[in-house]
Amino acid sequence: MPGKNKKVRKWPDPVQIMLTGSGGQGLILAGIILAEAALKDGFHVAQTQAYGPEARGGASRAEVIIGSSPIDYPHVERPDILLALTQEACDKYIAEAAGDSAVITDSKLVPNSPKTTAAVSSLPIITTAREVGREVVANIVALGALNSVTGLVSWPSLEEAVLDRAPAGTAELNKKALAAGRGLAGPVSQ
Amino acid sequence: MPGKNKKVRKWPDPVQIMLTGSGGQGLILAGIILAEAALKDGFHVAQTQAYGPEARGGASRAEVIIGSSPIDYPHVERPDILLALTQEACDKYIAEAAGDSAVITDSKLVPNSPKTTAAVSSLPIITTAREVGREVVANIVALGALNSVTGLVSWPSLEEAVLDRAPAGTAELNKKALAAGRGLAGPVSQ
Amino acid sequence: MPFNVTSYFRQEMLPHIWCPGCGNGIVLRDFAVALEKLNYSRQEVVIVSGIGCSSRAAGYLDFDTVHTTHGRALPFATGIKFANPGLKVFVIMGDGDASSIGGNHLIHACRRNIDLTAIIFNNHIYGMTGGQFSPMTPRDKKATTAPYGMIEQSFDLCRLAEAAGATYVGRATTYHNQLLTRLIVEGANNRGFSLIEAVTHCPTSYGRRNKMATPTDMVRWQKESAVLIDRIKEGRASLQEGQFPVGLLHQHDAPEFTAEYLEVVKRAREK
Amino acid sequence: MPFNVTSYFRQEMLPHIWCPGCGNGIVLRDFAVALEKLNYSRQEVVIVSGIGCSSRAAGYLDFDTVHTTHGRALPFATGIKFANPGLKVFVIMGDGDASSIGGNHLIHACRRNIDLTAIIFNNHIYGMTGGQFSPMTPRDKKATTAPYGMIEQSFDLCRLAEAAGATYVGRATTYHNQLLTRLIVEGANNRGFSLIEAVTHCPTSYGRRNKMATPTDMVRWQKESAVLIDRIKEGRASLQEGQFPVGLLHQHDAPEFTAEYLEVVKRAREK
Amino acid sequence: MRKPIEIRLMQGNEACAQGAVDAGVRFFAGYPITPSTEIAEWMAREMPAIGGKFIQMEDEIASIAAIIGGSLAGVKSMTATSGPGFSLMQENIGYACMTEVPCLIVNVQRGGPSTGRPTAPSQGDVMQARWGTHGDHPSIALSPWSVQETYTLTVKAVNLSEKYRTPVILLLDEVIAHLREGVKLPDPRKLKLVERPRPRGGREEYRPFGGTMKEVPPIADFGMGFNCNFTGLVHDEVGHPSNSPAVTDRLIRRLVGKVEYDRDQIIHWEEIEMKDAEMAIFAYGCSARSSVSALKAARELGMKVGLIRPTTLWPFPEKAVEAAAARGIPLLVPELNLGQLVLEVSRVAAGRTRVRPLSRVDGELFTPMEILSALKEGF
Amino acid sequence: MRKPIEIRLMQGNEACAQGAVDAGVRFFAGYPITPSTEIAEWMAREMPAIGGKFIQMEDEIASIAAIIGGSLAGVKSMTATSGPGFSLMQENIGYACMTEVPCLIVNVQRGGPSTGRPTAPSQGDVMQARWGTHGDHPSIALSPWSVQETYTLTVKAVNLSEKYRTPVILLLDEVIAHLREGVKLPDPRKLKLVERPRPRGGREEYRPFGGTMKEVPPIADFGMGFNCNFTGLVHDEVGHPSNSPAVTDRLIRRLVGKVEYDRDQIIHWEEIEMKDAEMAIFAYGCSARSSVSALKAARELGMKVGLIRPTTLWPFPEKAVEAAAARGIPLLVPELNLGQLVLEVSRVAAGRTRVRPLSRVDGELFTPMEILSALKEGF
Amino acid sequence: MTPLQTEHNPKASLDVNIKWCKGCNLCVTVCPKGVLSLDDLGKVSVDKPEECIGCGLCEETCPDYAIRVVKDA
Amino acid sequence: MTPLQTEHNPKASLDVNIKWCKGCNLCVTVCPKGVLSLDDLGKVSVDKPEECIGCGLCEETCPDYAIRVVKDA
Ligand SMILES: Cc1ncc(C[n+]2csc(CCOP(=O)(O)OP(=O)(O)O)c2C)c(N)n1
Ligand SMILES: Cc1ncc(C[n+]2csc(CCOP(=O)(O)OP(=O)(O)O)c2C)c(N)n1
Ligand code: SF4
Ligand code: SF4
Ligand code: SF4
Ligand code: SF4
Ligand code: SF4
Ligand code: SF4
Ligand SMILES: [Mg+2]
Ligand SMILES: [Mg+2]
Repeated sequence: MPGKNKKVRKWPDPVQIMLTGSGGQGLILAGIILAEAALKDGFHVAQTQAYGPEARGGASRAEVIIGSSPIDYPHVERPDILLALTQEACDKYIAEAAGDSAVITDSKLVPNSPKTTAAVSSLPIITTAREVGREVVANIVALGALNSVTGLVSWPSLEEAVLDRAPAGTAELNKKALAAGRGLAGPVSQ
Repeated sequence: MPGKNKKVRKWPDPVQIMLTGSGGQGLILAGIILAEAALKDGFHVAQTQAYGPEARGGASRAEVIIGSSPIDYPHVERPDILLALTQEACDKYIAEAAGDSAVITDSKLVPNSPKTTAAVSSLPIITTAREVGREVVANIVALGALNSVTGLVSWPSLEEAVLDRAPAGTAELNKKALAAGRGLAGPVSQ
Repeated sequence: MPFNVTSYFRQEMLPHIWCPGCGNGIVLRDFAVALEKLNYSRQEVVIVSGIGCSSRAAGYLDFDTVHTTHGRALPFATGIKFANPGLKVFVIMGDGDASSIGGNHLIHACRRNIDLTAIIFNNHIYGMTGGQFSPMTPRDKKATTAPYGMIEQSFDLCRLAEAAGATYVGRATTYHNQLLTRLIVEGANNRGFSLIEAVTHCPTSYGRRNKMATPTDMVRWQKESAVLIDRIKEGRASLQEGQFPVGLLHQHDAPEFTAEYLEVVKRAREK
Repeated sequence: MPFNVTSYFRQEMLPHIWCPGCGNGIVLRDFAVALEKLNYSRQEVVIVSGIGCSSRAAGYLDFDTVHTTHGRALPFATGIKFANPGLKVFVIMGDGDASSIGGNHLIHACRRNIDLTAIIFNNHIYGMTGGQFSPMTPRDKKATTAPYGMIEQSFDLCRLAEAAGATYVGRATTYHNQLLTRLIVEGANNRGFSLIEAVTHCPTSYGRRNKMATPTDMVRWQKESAVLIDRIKEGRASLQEGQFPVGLLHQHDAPEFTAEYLEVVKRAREK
Repeated sequence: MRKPIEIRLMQGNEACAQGAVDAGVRFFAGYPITPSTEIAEWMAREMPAIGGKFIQMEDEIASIAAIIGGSLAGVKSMTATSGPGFSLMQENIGYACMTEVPCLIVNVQRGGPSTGRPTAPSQGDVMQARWGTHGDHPSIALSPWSVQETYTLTVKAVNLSEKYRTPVILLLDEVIAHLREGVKLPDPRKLKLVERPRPRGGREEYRPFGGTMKEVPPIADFGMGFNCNFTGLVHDEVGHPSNSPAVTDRLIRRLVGKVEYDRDQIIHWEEIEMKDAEMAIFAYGCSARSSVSALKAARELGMKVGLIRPTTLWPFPEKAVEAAAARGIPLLVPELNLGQLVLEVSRVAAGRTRVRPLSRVDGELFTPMEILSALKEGF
Repeated sequence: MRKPIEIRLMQGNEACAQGAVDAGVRFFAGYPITPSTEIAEWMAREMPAIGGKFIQMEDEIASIAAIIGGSLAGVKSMTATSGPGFSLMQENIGYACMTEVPCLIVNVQRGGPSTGRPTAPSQGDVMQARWGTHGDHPSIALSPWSVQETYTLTVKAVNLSEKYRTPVILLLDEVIAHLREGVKLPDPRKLKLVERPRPRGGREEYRPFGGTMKEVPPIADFGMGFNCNFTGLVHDEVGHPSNSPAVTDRLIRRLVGKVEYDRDQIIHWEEIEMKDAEMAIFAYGCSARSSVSALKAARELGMKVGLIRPTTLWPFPEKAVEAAAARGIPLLVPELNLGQLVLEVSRVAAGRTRVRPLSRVDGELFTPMEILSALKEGF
Repeated sequence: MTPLQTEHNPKASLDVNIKWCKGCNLCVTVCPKGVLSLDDLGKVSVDKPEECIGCGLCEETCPDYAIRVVKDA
Repeated sequence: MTPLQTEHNPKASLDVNIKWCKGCNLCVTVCPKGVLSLDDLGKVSVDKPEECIGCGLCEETCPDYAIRVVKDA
């Protein structure tokens, strides 16, 4: 999968991304933003999310598939990239992740590192969000971190996508959050 | 068709009877009574009637089929016996009647005798009903007359059937009506 | 040449299917007279009805007419009015149609206060299907499905409409022709939901079973049961057991739905 | 050991699916307390609900329970009660469930005055489907299907029930726990149809969009908006804009449906 | 109370009502509609004296809800309606399937679509009886051809409903519903009645929605102390809502399976003159009456015509068609619709024999003549 | 107002709403239900500014009644719902068929029966879309497999509805409805839109229900002065109720005929790799997504697999099956139900080729793997 | 059309459309002057045209629009 | 189970079922004595058991039945 960032590893085409955590962390929105950024970059995308009572307060899951040709099967079968913002989500989905996938977790909310062969980046996402200003931008911080690690989409597209969805008056906050997330990590190499 | 009255002509088996007139003349009830009498005599019967808006105040039609074995097709295709208590009904249904059928009309309400090869008995049914006591028993008078002419069912069965359906306190009136109707005509012969 | 009521009718459809002496013909005449007074153009009037003897009324009138499904006349009418608020929309329903299967649509039309004029032909019975009780059948009366007498309470439909939010509510009978015509005219002029209960009579399916065998008996019953609300208010009459008030029963001001929607349009366009 | 409310629950189903701070849990507790006071046996109580967040309540309680279809809880309950009048039948509905899709069944249950006790969880919104307006959403409030503010009038459900014939009508809020419990107990003891409107709160689908982001904001709103009817009657308070009365709002005597049916049975057997 | 055994002149609707009561139905809720109203009227008159309940509800949705409620309380329950009402009932028919609550729904078919011709006969709701509600669900529908059979099939319908814990549909048509014929009513004490399976053990081991894929789990009456939960949501064996795929799969397959696996027990059809038949009519309800007339006329002309007359329309009597198809007997399928059950006949025939639909949708019953003509025309 | 041409990330439900508006729909009435609610919410937000109407009704019965009303007033109208609501709409769907009032009904299918699993995907309402209302009636139902196609099929659905003066059903499934993909929105001014036939002459010669058996008669908007009568009763060419058998026959046959005679114009399907196929998958909606994945995997294994993907489910695309059956190509029919459209596939195949249903009813989408496995297992 | 002239109302006529009359008897009972009756076939008949005062009650009451009271100028 | 004894209410204990707590904060705001707060993971914590007067408000208000106020005899 041709990420625009040439420095990072090459992802399968299409690449499967799963964003997990708990309701209220804004992961669905993060999924949409990521998909929109990929679309801006000219990729084909399919974005889905978990619905149902479990989406209420409890666990939350967004899926994004990005590819250079139309996506056939629209669900993530095996995430190549997994973001987990709660211990529960991490424990639940790590088993599904590909052995060589990239896993990004919050260092505070996921204290127990998962047992996996995948490359795990434990990052202070929530803490950074608080520092930036408000915990609600944790999802944007996470997006920045995720794109740093994976190089999935171009930064201008990602920033544009973030700003497209930012509520009035929060543009600056969101920009800062994205930048802060970006700064949390560097690319994982092959 | 084996009528119990040996003196009258032999009807086809099954025999098809159509009672026609206007709503409020009690023809449906007459049809039911005739069918019940036939059932008491041990015949198979099928009784139907016209429903629908036309049954409201306007035209009314009851059909009875009587046979010695189960009735297959339950509607009258060609009446062998036609009772017509209004000119309108007479004009409408006479065309459907078999050429050798028996037609019984009210002499007052059907002033214009139908053009037909059938044997027409024009009888003072309504007038007789008024004489007996009340116009509402015209249907019973008609039944008496019809059975006189056709000999379809036994008189005890018919009287029993009439009385089964007579509202409380009207038994005598109905008996009288049936007898008066019976007296109006004799059997048509072959 | 004075006004001929049948000029509002689809002549080829007459005589109508109603039984001899059925009150529906009288209510329909009063409605036609009201239309004459309202002086609407032939093309701006729409008449919507449900299913029942009374609802056949729509088919006799020479306007845009819809004979809908049982109980659903009001939501059809809501769609018509909302899609084209310029139309004058009248809704004809039977008591069963409006209060039984259609009761929910009735209270919601009241609540929305959408500019429709509903005329409910209340003959206290399901006429079309041959005399089953309706929610408007008075207690102890007989019906084919209440052979031992009606045991349920009946609605005071006017009170229900008022509680649900209707802004104009009136009642008249087939005995009170002119009142009925007046209420329809006023209801039509009310900007909001108007409900007019037209107490009518069904000799065939109701009267016969309840000791009012002839149309005349039934009209007499109406004359005896209906008391003018103005007389009650003036203290010149009071309601006895079994009596009901007729006249304008309730009126109040409230925002009308299609007008309020224009507010939404404004707010949406401002955004 | 004092009474533990969860002893009335299907323990294995807890914690319930409701959002953090949802008022439904509070109403359900008050209901359980009422059941404790009513001292019914475990097998004579039946709880019927419709569809919605609130209607999931039935599934948590350890009695014979039915979670029916949206809006239809009352006719199901009518069937149960009528088939076996010995059962104590409670009906749980959301405001949308009871007043929107189920409005007709509500007014007819009132009219029949059948011995059911209905508790309407009024959170002023469609919670389960994520925040569309309901007929109980106050004017100008926001909902996903009223993004520019609600333009329709809302029902006064208690008044509607009274006009339709309910014999016991009361209202309380999640702030007024004890009042709510008392009303449910009295409603259950009323021989006839009882309606208790339990004003509850939905922070997720209603509060968030209407400047009451936290459960605490919502309970505060209730405290400020609800005025005890007794205080109003005693002249010690009056209703300000946006306020509503709580307490026993209406009560009257009328024949109860299942009891009346016994009359029919008698008449039929006499024949 | 009726006499033990008697022959009576009855209307189809009356025979249906009497059959239901004889089968143990003691709860009727309904809303009037032509041409089914006589059933409600009969119930209003007769139920009170025999300890049964009659209630006229505010509409058909409420009617079916009420009978499901009545059945939950342990009383055999039914409603009766016609097309428009049947359409309105669809949501709750699915609910009864899902919660496995026995009940009888009578649909006296009239001319459709929509208000159509309320007093005209039709067989236009046959496919709706199978597919009217959303989602996969079991379906049992019976259709009688005489007043006598209306009585017996109503008893059977109630029995099937109890046995399989599922709603059963009796598809009458206006002709049979309004027809009066002599009916021999059996001694009601000698009727074979089926009672729904009720739990035997205690609360702990009770699984109201359990059992194997082919089993019908027991159902407790409300008030018996089992404190069950019924929900239209997917639910586990105990009745708790579930989002588990395994639970979902099992439930849906069991619901349909309990009827499908037992289809041979449920399905019944009659064959007339099929032994030497070279062509056959496949007909049900009132159309079969015209067909048997036509058959007799054809036989008189020397045509070797047979008749296959299913009384079970759903589950579809595949074997009845199989046998004829295997023998290569061409089938004429007269229906008072534009060709509904004939789709199933064709599917099962699978090209092995010719299948010819004969449609009539003008609100009149087939005459024997037109069926005879079709037979003469060939396939 | 949206830009003339653009590519946007859209949810299936949004694409449906946008497509409807681009096709000229300016009246929406609905009642919320998962998983279709986003359509109503989109309409509530967007309609007011573009001069359209949005109303949330008290239930689904009122919703479809309102859109029929809106359409009678001359405005293209639609509603959106899911299984339970779709069941409730059945009576009035029949009314719209009978009165020939164009409208669009979107059913976003979810797990059934009954309340089922509101957020789980399903294709369980396919037969209901054909047979849900009572009586014979025309049926057009389309089902898209992508967000892009949801847009185009919605436009097509509105067009068909206008062209044939009949309700059209868009059968979405939860997967497509909630999926977000890039959609290329065409310039709305360049879309080919169809307007219902409107009367040209005067009132006297106008026959709102007239014309030959294959014709769609013109319809006047309320307020145009034609003073027509619409009724769900059988009616003559002018709109007056009628009990005449001839009028009845003509009406019912014309209603169905106007769609059936033109089925080739309406029906569309897509074929993938059918040229050299030795076996094929017949799939629609979300199941076709899994199928095309499976097809590619199979081709990589050297298996000559093709895909027939109808976008028109009703009228049933018989020719698509005919062609494969004539070539003896066995068909695998994966559906998220217990086997619905496969009944039609089998019927049309008529024994000429093997047809194998593949059912999934656990609330999950087929994985490509399980379809591949089925292909490997054979028929 | 049965033109009539009476003392009370010298210029009024009763226009009866007998085909529409269903014989319900309402006009007969409502007429204050006994002008109307039902004939043997149960249809309305104008028995005493000279008594008619042109009050219009019969017209207003007839459910079948079978009577019009035309007051000539 | 956090048994506690205070001056005001010497024999009451707060029985907190932390698994059921959803962190809605209602008990915290309703407590007249500031006994309760939410911890870092957003669950209730009994900060000042000694201040509790056993009034029961927290129990009555908790929508999740996560707190019981047990007054020992
Ligand atoms: C859904 C549905 N249910 C039932 C009917 C049968 N039906 C036709 S009219 C009617 C009631 C008529 O009573 P009402 O509304 O009072 O009108 P009326 O005939 O008395 O004027 C009924 C139950 C129907 N057409 N549709
Ligand atoms: C026939 C039908 N229509 C719509 C729905 C979708 N639906 C489920 S719950 C609900 C409304 C919930 O609102 P309310 O009754 O107020 O209950 P709450 O969730 O707020 O407690 C709706 C519209 C449904 N399940 N069935
Ligand atoms: S049945 Fe009653 S309401 Fe219907 S037409 Fe006859 S009299 Fe009028
Ligand atoms: S959505 Fe609202 S009503 Fe539903 S559980 Fe959440 S807070 Fe409660
Ligand atoms: S106008 Fe008056 S007086 Fe003359 S016939 Fe009519 S009712 Fe009698
Ligand atoms: S009122 Fe009209 S229909 Fe009745 S008898 Fe008089 S003229 Fe005839
Ligand atoms: S019982 Fe009262 S004082 Fe003690 S923690 Fe609870 S609310 Fe606070
Ligand atoms: S009220 Fe209950 S759920 Fe809410 S924070 Fe307190 S203990 Fe937790
Ligand atoms: Mg009525
Ligand atoms: Mg709510």
